[in-house]
Amino acid sequence: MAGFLQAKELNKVYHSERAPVHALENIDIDITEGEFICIVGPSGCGKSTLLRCMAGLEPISSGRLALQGKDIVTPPKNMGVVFQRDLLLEWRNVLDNVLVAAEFHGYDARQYKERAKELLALFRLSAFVDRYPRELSGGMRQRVSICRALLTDPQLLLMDEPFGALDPFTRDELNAELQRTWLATKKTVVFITHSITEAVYLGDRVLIMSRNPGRVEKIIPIELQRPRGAAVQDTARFAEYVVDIRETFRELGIYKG
Amino acid sequence: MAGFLQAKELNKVYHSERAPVHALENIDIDITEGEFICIVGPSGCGKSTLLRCMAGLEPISSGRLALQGKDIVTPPKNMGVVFQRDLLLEWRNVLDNVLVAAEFHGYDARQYKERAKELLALFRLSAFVDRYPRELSGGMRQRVSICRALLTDPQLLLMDEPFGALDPFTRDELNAELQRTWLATKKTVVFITHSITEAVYLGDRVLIMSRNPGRVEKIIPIELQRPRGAAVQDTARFAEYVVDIRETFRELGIYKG
Amino acid sequence: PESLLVRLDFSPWGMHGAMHLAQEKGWFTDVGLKVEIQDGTGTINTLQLLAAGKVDVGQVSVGTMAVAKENGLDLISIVGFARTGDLAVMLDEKAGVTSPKDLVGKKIVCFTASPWAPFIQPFLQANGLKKGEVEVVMVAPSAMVSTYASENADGFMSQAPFGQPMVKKTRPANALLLADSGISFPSYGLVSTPSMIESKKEAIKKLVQVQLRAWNYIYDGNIEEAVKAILAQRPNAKLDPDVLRGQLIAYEAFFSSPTQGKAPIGQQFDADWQAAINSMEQTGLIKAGHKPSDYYTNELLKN
Amino acid sequence: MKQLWSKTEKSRLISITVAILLGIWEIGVRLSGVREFLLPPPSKIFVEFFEAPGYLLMQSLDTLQTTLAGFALAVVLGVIAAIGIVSSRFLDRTLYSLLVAMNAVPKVALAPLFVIWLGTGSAPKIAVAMLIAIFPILIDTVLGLRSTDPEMLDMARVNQASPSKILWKLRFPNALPSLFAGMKVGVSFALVGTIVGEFVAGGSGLGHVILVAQGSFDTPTVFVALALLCFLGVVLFKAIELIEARMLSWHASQRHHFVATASVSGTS
Amino acid sequence: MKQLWSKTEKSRLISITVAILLGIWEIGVRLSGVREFLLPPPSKIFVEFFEAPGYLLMQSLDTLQTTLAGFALAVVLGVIAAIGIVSSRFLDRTLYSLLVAMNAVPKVALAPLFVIWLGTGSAPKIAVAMLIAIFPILIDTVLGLRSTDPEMLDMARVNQASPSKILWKLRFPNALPSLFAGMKVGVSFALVGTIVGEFVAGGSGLGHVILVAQGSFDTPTVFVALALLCFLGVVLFKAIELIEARMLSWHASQRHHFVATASVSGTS
Ligand SMILES: Nc1ncnc2c1ncn2[C@@H]1O[C@H](COP(=O)(O)OP(=O)(O)OP(=O)(O)O)[C@@H](O)[C@H]1O
Ligand SMILES: Nc1ncnc2c1ncn2[C@@H]1O[C@H](COP(=O)(O)OP(=O)(O)OP(=O)(O)O)[C@@H](O)[C@H]1O
Ligand SMILES: Cc1ncc(C[n+]2csc(CCO)c2C)c(N)n1
Ligand SMILES: [Mg+2]
Ligand SMILES: [Mg+2]
Repeated sequence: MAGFLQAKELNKVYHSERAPVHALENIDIDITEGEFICIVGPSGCGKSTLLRCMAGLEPISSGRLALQGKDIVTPPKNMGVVFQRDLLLEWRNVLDNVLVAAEFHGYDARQYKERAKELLALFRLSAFVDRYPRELSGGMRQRVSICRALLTDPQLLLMDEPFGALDPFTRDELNAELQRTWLATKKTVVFITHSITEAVYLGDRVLIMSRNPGRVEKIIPIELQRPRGAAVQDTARFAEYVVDIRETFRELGIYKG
Repeated sequence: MAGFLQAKELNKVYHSERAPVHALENIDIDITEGEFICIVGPSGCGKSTLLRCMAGLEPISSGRLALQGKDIVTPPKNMGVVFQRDLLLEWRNVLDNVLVAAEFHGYDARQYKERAKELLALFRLSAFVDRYPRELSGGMRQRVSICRALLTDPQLLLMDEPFGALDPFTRDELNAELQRTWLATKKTVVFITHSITEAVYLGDRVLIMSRNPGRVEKIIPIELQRPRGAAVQDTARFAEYVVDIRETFRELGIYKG
Repeated sequence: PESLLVRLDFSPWGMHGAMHLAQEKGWFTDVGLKVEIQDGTGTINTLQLLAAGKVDVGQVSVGTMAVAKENGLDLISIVGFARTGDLAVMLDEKAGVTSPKDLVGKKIVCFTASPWAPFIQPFLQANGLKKGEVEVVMVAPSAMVSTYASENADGFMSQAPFGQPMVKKTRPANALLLADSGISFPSYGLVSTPSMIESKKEAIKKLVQVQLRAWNYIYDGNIEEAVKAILAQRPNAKLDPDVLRGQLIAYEAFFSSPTQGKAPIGQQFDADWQAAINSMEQTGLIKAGHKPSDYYTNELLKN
Repeated sequence: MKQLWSKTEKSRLISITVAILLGIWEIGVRLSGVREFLLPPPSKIFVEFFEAPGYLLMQSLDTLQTTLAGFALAVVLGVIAAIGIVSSRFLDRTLYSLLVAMNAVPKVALAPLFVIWLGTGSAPKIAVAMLIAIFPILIDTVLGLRSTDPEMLDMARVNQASPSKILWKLRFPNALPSLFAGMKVGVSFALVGTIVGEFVAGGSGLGHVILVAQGSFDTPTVFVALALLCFLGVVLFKAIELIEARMLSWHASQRHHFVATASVSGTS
Repeated sequence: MKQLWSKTEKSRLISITVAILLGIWEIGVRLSGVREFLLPPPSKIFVEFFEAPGYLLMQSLDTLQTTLAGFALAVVLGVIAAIGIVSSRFLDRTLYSLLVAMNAVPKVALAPLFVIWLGTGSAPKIAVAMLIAIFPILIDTVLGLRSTDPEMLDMARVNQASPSKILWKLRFPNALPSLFAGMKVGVSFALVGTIVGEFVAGGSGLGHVILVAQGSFDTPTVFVALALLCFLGVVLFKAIELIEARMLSWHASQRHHFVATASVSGTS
């Protein structure tokens, strides 16, 4: 089903005391239900802004942004968001930080306890369920916030560099895990990452953004068989995609180097 | 000169209300003056803890940790630290957030203004000098905090995933930049990263840690010619190092996958 | 028994003698009354509580009651004890002040809500003293006597039979009575409201009778018993019996009527009140046109 | 036009509310027949004010001056004490407890001492205003200074920041929102303290007006003075809020209106 | 043994300081010849207490009860008002300003009215205590509730949190440190309010003791009552601090001792 999550001529301008910042310019995207979209782009190009608009947290300045045909004006139901910052509650332990998602929804937290523990186990945090955020490492905090976003099993998942603070091995592992869940549940996922291989490995399409102002530069469909094993990363097709994306960036001339 | 920064049988245990956490176990490191050491290791293995001990911020539980033969009991002089979190002051604009390093040192901030602007330009932040942190993207915030650490041109530089929130291009660029400055000034650098290629590209040695408790697993000297151009990453030697480190991790059996 | 709530002017002092004596001797119980005696926190406050119907009877300066009445508080005096004006300026004996003229250059403390306050200017004027010749300073009631006693002021304005015994041990004082300047301001009596009298007439009557008996008993040579009664009723107040005794002794002279002389205790007279009305009219405390019967009734004195 | 209308929304709202409340009061008093010495109707209070507006404004000014002097002293001393308490374990354990003990003493009860020590000029009034206002400022500043993110302190320490640098460049800006909360409470209490001071030793100010009026059972004038006090209190409070809004534009507490109303719309 | 010694360090420090101050006071009074009715020496105050310890403790208890009742009311009403103010723009613009205005009215001036309206029992005292204590609690809670990180609110909103969920699970825990600061100020002021109430209503409590003692020139007893007040004030304050330490172990302000002393040593 096309037009699940759709942006048309979307513009976003931040007004501050100084000159306004044109963060997003004429963004056109059409995301199908169940699709896995990866967004890559240079720092400050508006990735987080786009995600926040989709999450209904930031008013757009012009154009349209709609979920299932309805304008996004408040945070849509059945959505999970992993923010760039971990946003843990200092006064709750790890388990309760995950459960807060259910509590906010008004669900009975007790019924989510098992699922929370399973998720935490999946993210290698079983030993830390009753620790407080201040006792965790940066990567551990980030993983807790991912568990929180997954708790209520949302159909739309918006993730802003969720694995940014993780070592490549944990990352690979969690990527595989994420693909597995996605295949099983067919969530729609918008996934911001700085890792091109991660984007190619996970995405149905990779959206490349450029900056000043933030634009969609190119959308590359990744036609690799699912499920993708770790070995797919060593295939020529995979490497081609990676090189293609690299080249796109280079052509844009955003960087010297 | 050997023994510039030396750890001997260093142990660090965190005591909390729950079971104590043995964060670092019998760490032995010997860092030469002017050396560039990269630390890689799984999330939660104690990299940040080690860095904080070196920075004189965290008391060690047993063993020795000395800089130029003197036990580290308070933050040593002439050191710059990039923390895992950006730690910007919300009430200061970008330029003043960089200058605060000079102010804290008790130096005249006016004399550092030019250098601060140069650094910000190097980090592609010239257009944002008078913006406030809340108006910046995650990667931009991180870059500001790097500028701050570099402002006073410290001889010892401790960096905790400084480029974690940056896209690969900005990252490559800044890596090259960092190598250039390092070659010119011969700082001693301890650099935590999750990118194995980054570690091999930058490091004189790569230190691999494993967790539960945090140990030094292996130290791999990187014998690649300096200065290393971007092209070095495509050489066989480079790939060998990367594979070697990958294998070390795999052998440790920390991960399935 | 019928119960009555009586509120006094301030914390315990000599003028509370008759009330406590009656209580101590069981005279209230004897006539079938159950009287609760509350210490007050200021004359004004007691008058307001009376007018608001929160207490049944109050013991205060009835002159001050007249001022309150002028401002809409529906009050009436039901018995007068100290019928002669007792307000006075008190100065160190050693200062040798004998007439108001000697006040020039002196610093006198008073408190703002004192019954004295409205008479300060008329008093100075009546004695030919110009503004600024005498320094009058307003402080909190609790600070007045100690300011004088600690020699931070030359004198204080209060009631002579209250103040002189009070400072006797620390800094004995002479008194210049306001009454001697021709200003008449009646002092202690009992006050209630017409509606309260309406509803509890018999009980209040009994209270008044008992009080008359008590005062007559006290000034029949039994001052010491009154002192003991106060001490017994207020055991925790750590009162100085010498001061209480001194105040009771000093007040006896003020129980006589300025116009009728040694009349039976409790009676109030049109002539006394007319003099007071004149003084208060002159100083603008009350408007013209009041008659003595507006302020008091001897109704409850009769059996 | 429309813009002006919406810009004045805030003042309109509060004016209307006050008007309604005064209306209820007026009607309530008239219908219930509450006597004037208990609670005069607002119309009477209003009329009363215009019988001697000059005198009442003079007294208000007097009270305002004393309040500002006491408040300024309270801010300076309160901040200094707070800094001492967070900087020195010794002061934390001695001065802090002593100030807490001192604050439990009602200043009215100290009246005789104030008069004797400080005389009957404006000194005792300023002292009382200061003593009442200092406590909220102190407590809130201590909380603010202590609430600095420990990692921020680490950042300062690796930059060789001296304790005083840490204080002024980190802890203090961080404590400002709290300090302002303390000042908002403090300025109100300074006003109350001035009145108490005027009760203790006064021949001037609104406190004196209140006492004189109480002494002559003139409740309407008491209420005029109280109304003027309310007005002064609101003005002082708003003045602090204004300074706060200018100095703390970076803080979440100052952006709550944006946050609370951040509704997202298709176009704007 | 040594551990016990270092554990009692805090109480030792404050005891020694108090002892020294009392010593200075005693000697000062004796040398300067200040008379007893102005400032009695501490020894005299001490002796005075033991002349009627039972009575004085009873009155202290009375004051304590009134204070606790007024304080409890202030916390409940203050927090409810603060929640209303941060939740509703209307209340922010009306109730807030009205409360600010109300707070500028000295309760000493209103106390007589309370006594007239509420009688001479404990009701007017509780009312005065409540009215004085509510303001710092309100202001600090408002600050606390408004200081929530906007991104945290975003996180709650994407989780479909209702305003009440956001309030109780996010804003309120976040406001606790501020609320406690307000309560610390508030509890001290509630005590003062009780005394002010007792001054006017009379009858019982330490305020009554002070009034009676002042009336009979008995300054040592005034000071005994003031000393008991200081003691009550410190106890109430410390009680709040204790609850705070238990509930807010996660907050930076509660870990300052660690932070301030985090010196790093080679071995430990
Ligand atoms: N609240 C704001 N006010 C003003 N400008 C803002 C605000 N938030 C973001 N911006 C600006 O919008 C642009 C895009 O920011 P955004 O956070 O979306 O970037 P990003 O692509 O997520 O970058 P990164 O990879 O570094 O996280 C940046 O130039 C930033 O400075
Ligand atoms: N203050 C603390 N109290 C208790 N335990 C702590 C504390 N800080 C860190 N730890 C624990 O110490 C271990 C190492 O943490 P550290 O932050 O050094 O990891 P790291 O290697 O930097 O991880 P990451 O890559 O995720 O940042 C973790 O298990 C963590 O839970
Ligand atoms: C002018 C004047 N002086 C004294 C009293 C009565 N009075 C009795 S006891 C006491 C002590 C108060 O602390 C006072 C002041 C009065 N009513 N008016
Ligand atoms: Mg971003
Ligand atoms: Mg880390």
